Amino acid sequence: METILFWLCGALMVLGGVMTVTQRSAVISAVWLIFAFVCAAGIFAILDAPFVAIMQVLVYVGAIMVLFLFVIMMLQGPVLDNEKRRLLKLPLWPAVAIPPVAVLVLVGGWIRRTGTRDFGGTVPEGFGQPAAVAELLLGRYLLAFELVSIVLLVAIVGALAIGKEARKLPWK
Amino acid sequence: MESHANEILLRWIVLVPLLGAAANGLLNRRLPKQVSGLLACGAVGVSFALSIVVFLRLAGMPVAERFLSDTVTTWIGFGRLQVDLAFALDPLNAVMALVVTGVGFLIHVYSLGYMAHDAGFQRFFAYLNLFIFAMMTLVLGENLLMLFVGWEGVGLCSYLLISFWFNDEANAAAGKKAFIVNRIGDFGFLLGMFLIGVTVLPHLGAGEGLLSFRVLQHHAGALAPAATAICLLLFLGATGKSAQIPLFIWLPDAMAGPTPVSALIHAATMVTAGVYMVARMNFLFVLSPAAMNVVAIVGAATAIFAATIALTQNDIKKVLAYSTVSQLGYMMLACGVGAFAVGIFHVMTHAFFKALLFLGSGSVIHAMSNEQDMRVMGGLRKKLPVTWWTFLVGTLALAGIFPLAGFFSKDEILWKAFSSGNQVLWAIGFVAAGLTAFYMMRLLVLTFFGENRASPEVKHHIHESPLTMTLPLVVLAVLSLVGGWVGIPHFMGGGAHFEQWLEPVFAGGHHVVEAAHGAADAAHGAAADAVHHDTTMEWILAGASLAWGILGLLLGWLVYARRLGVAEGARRLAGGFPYRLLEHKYYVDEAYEATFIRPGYRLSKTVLWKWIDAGLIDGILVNGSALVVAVVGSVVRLFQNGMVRFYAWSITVGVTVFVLYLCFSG
Amino acid sequence: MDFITDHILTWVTFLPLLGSLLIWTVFRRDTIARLVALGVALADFVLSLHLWFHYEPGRGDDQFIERVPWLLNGQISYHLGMDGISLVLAVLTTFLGPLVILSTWKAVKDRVPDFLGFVLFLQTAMLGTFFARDMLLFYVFWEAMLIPMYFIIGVWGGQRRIYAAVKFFIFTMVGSVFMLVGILYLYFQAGSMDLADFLAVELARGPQLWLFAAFILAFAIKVPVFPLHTWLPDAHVEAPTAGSVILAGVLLKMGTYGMVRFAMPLFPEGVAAFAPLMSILAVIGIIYGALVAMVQPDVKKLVAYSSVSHLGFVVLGLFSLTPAGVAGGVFQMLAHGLSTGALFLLVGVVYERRHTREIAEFGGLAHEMPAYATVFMIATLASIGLPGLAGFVGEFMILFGTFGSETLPHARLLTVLAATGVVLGAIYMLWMYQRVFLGKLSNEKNKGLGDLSLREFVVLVPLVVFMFWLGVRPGLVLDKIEASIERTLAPVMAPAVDNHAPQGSHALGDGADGGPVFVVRDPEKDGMNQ
Amino acid sequence: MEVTLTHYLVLATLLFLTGMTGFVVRRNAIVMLMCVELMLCAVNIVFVAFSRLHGDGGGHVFVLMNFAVAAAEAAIGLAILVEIFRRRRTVDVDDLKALME
Repeated sequence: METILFWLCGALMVLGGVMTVTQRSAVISAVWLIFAFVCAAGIFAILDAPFVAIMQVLVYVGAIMVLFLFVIMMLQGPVLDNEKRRLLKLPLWPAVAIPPVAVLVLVGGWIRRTGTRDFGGTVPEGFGQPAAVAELLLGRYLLAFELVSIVLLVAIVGALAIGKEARKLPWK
Repeated sequence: MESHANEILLRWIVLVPLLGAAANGLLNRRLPKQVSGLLACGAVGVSFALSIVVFLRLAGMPVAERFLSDTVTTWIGFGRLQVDLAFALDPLNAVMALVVTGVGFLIHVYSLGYMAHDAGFQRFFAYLNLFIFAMMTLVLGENLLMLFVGWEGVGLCSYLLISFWFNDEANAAAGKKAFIVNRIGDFGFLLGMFLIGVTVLPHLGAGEGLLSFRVLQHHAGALAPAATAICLLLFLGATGKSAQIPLFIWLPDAMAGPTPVSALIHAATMVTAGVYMVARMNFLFVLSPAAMNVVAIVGAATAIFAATIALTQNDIKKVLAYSTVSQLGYMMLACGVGAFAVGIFHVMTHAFFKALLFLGSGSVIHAMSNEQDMRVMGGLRKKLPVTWWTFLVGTLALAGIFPLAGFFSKDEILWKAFSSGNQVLWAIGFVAAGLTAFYMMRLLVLTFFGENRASPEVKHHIHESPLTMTLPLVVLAVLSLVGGWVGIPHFMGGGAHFEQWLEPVFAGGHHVVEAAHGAADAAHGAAADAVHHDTTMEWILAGASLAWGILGLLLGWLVYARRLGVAEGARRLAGGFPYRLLEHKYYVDEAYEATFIRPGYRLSKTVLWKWIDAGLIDGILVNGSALVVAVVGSVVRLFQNGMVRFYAWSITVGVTVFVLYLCFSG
Repeated sequence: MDFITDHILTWVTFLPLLGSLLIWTVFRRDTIARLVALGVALADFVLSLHLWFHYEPGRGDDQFIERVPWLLNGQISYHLGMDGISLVLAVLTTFLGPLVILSTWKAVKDRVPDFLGFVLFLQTAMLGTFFARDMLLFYVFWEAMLIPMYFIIGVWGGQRRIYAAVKFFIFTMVGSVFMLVGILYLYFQAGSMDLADFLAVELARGPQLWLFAAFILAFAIKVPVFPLHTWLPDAHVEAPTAGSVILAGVLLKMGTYGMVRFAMPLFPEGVAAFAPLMSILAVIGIIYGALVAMVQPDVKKLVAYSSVSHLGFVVLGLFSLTPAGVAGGVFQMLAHGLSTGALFLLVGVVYERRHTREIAEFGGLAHEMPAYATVFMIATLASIGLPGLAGFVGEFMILFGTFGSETLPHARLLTVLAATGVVLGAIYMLWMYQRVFLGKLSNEKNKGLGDLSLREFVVLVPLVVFMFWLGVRPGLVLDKIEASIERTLAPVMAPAVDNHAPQGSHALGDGADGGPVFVVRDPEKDGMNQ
Repeated sequence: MEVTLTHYLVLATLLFLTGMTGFVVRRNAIVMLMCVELMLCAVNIVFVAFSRLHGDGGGHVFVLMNFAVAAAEAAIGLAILVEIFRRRRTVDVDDLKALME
């Protein structure tokens, strides 16, 4: 069961990623990205991380991607879609392709040499449940948690500062 | 020495004119002219009065102890480099102080009338007071550095006063020239000071100021090995300030300033600073016969050189200016043959009659509506009686006619030159004396005799100057008449009081010589011997120079008042070349211009700035290294193409390479 | 007040930064920003006076020390300290601060708060550089100076401001990078970034030479020493007046300060090896700067080149390695800050009125602006070293020290050549003065120019007063720096005792009564006397 | 075949490379941002996989952190894009070359 789910979700997720990259229209790209993220949530679920999976759907799909779509709509979609020009000149394709291919070859070679690694053992009781994550988040990683909140705060202020029309800012 | 009221007075002699200058300078036009003039004259008057007080106090002291000092504070104090802000008074600078403040006071009074209608009246008196301050610092300074302060200060005032009427670019240029030429001299002075300081420093005891004259005199023995170099460097300074060859060129141009300035600064006081300095440092100069020879030769050469130029000048002030240069040459000559006292004597008498002559010429110029060319003057004898009579006194004094002031001092100089054993120097001085008489008579005739050649309009305005101007003339005339009597030499039955007064200052130098060389044939000894053995020779020489002076005057009279054809003939002599040579002052200015100034300018502008700065350093090295970067980076340039995707790709490549490296290295 | 006096250096250093942050964020109205900036600068000056009066000059060591471990277990610390040399330069900085801000009152109209913020920020960086006793801290301040200056030139500058700003930035950066490498090298040797630990490191001759070269390059560019000077005229000409004043008044001194504080005490062998070269470059700079200044058509450029000449004197004094020469050098830094600062302010005054600085455009200005001409004259005279004004004492001591230097080959010849700079200085300054102020008022555009305003007087009079004050009472400064100079340069001057017999090396003092010799001091003995 | 840790890692690698390639290839800045999200997601998978391996929830916490960073990045990035679009009427990065030289 787990195996089937893994292959299904994994394949669909990669498909979603590839479609995101290859679709000319930004809106369609975004939709495919949402698809990929939902599949990623499935992967998380398989990996005993239900809380993360839920959050993936809520935050990514529900918030971030909506934001993306919102912006795409706002910026007059048609203007964005006309990537009429070729994406790259032909001779440049190898240059783009070489690094990923090199990495894949490397990974392949690596696996061939060392074999795969099993998860082994079992996870503790309640692993990945909201309670466990919350305990870590508000205990061991409290400082990081607070810092992240500051990062978000700064991001909010920054986004406001950038987004607002320049002359309406308080100090201009 | 315990602090005494008279010693504290020394600083006030210097400071009172400074206060006057400050008041005039800061308030400037807010001050009514009367108040301003009164303030300025009062300041110098107080200074003069104080000088008399301290002079009398000095005179009341035993001969060997005649010394007052007033240390205000430490000026530069760093480790062993200790220089005090201090003033001192000994017989030498007591004389100088009296001359400077006395003549200065008269000229201040004169300026009241001369500058009455000038818009810059207050500014003028501020500068003039500032000058007295600087000059008194120079004279009363207790050490070489204080002297240098005054030295630079008078140079500055000279600059300010020469370019006083700065509306005319030429005046401004003349002022600048004076300052810069003086700076060249100061360059030597500075180096001389360094050499003294470095040489004497190891020998200083605790609490001894580095450049103090007394200390230096005390350690003169230690300075002996470097004496020649020191003296020549200091003398370079003196040639600048006292307008000797080769740095005399600024003085004639300095006549661009108002005439009282010419009288005060460029005749009576500042230009004698060089002589004063040489006399002040006599204890060093006597250690170096070579330097003394240079001083004497330069002095004699300057005397004759300037006298010949004076023969042909048409500007009344230029004649007097070259005459001043020539007379300064005499003073240097005196110092050079070891007769420092006589040199200072001539400084004093010259201050009287040259100030008189300049002020007289100022009176003439004033009357002639600012005309300075003698060719359009003439016949002023009747119209300017006071000026005429006082001018006559000045001329006779300068020509060295018995019993006026100039006779005694000039005759003494010639005698000392003769008795020093170098008859060539004497002969040069003797010839120059005749020339002096000749050109002064030429000046006198052209200005005061014959018909007035001015335009009717100017003629109409000719009038005698006001009392403020004539009174100083009269006083100075009297001084020119009797001023020499304080130094009537022994052979004429006089007491040579002047020399005796200065004896304590210069005796020290002779002692140093004796100590250093162990020789008894020092200048002092020789002179003293001569007094007893050779009076006949002195009489003969005195008579000869008197006769020679009269002859010069007579010739001048004959040529210019009676037979102008002779003058015309001289003008055309040998194709007119000698005359033109003299008229153009031997083309010295032009030579300097062609050899130093223009090439220096070109060098700076073309080579240094355009080629080296802009071309070599900026062009090749700086921008060139930028070019190298560009060549190397013609590849890199591709990376800097502003394409975000390209940057992203670069990152991926970099990361990939990094990962590969990690894998294969591990 | 204890909380201020206990951390006085921090307060003095960071008060301007506080001010700049306030101005950038809160006080955005032009007038208020100006007043706040002026108030902050004045307050900073008052605080620095506390340093002036409470510093004990006799000891000559670092005082008012503040030290807090910062990074890497305290290997790098927030370490501030101040000795006499730092003191006088810091006070010069805080003294110029209010004057600079006051001078921009009318000159800067565009983005006033930003500008003032940068000026104050720059002040913090400069003060920090003078006080830092931890090399990393020093380097941070040192580099921090670049940023505001870059913007001041690049944003508020003249026509070619971008070029000038970039040139300034790159020149300085190039030098700093080498210095950073040197600092890191020393850090790994010393195991700490503290200056005292750096001084304790025993280095072989080879590394010393390399490190000295790396350090001196950074400082020589900043000074600037002769072949590295071409950024200076451009930067000066393009910079706004305030920028020029800070640049000439304080920033250039960073280079010479760095030499005294770091390059020379850290690498005595390097000093010994490079002193002849440096002094020759200094002398070339003196003459070269003067000659090139002479032919400049632009007043500001002329003053800029005169800085090259004057700073040449400073470098010469430092590398004379005599107490008098070094003290003269430090003194000359102050004097130059006053006189050249004043000159730039004065050029700014006329630029504000006429929007040109071409000498040919002027002539006869003294008729229209007599007070201006007078102040300009005083600044000119101070610049050419007239006795009684500040410039003379510095030049005199430098030349005197160099003349008596025993470590420098051909010291006397160098002095003679350097002394020609005195003559040349008079030539170019007075010639410029003549062309700008004297003669007839021929250019119609110059008619009716107003004389100095009250505000301009307020800016200039303090400078003039101090030119006179320092000229007559140089002890004011010399007393403060004497012990510090001996202490700081003890490592450099020490070899003189070992290598030279006191008497034999002295060319003219030979055969005398064996008294002590100028220059040579026994650092240990001096140290104990403190 | 049992699903091992390696499978998850390879899967994450694939996703990451896809995102990376897309970032390089695409010109539309918005899509580029989406590609960044893809890469972040790949990283998240790795975190969770290792978390499972070690039985330690720290990886989950880091994923949550990543969410926050991604959110912040998206917010700022999109705000910048909007602003650029307002001024330049384009979000094609090839047209945005003000930084060149």
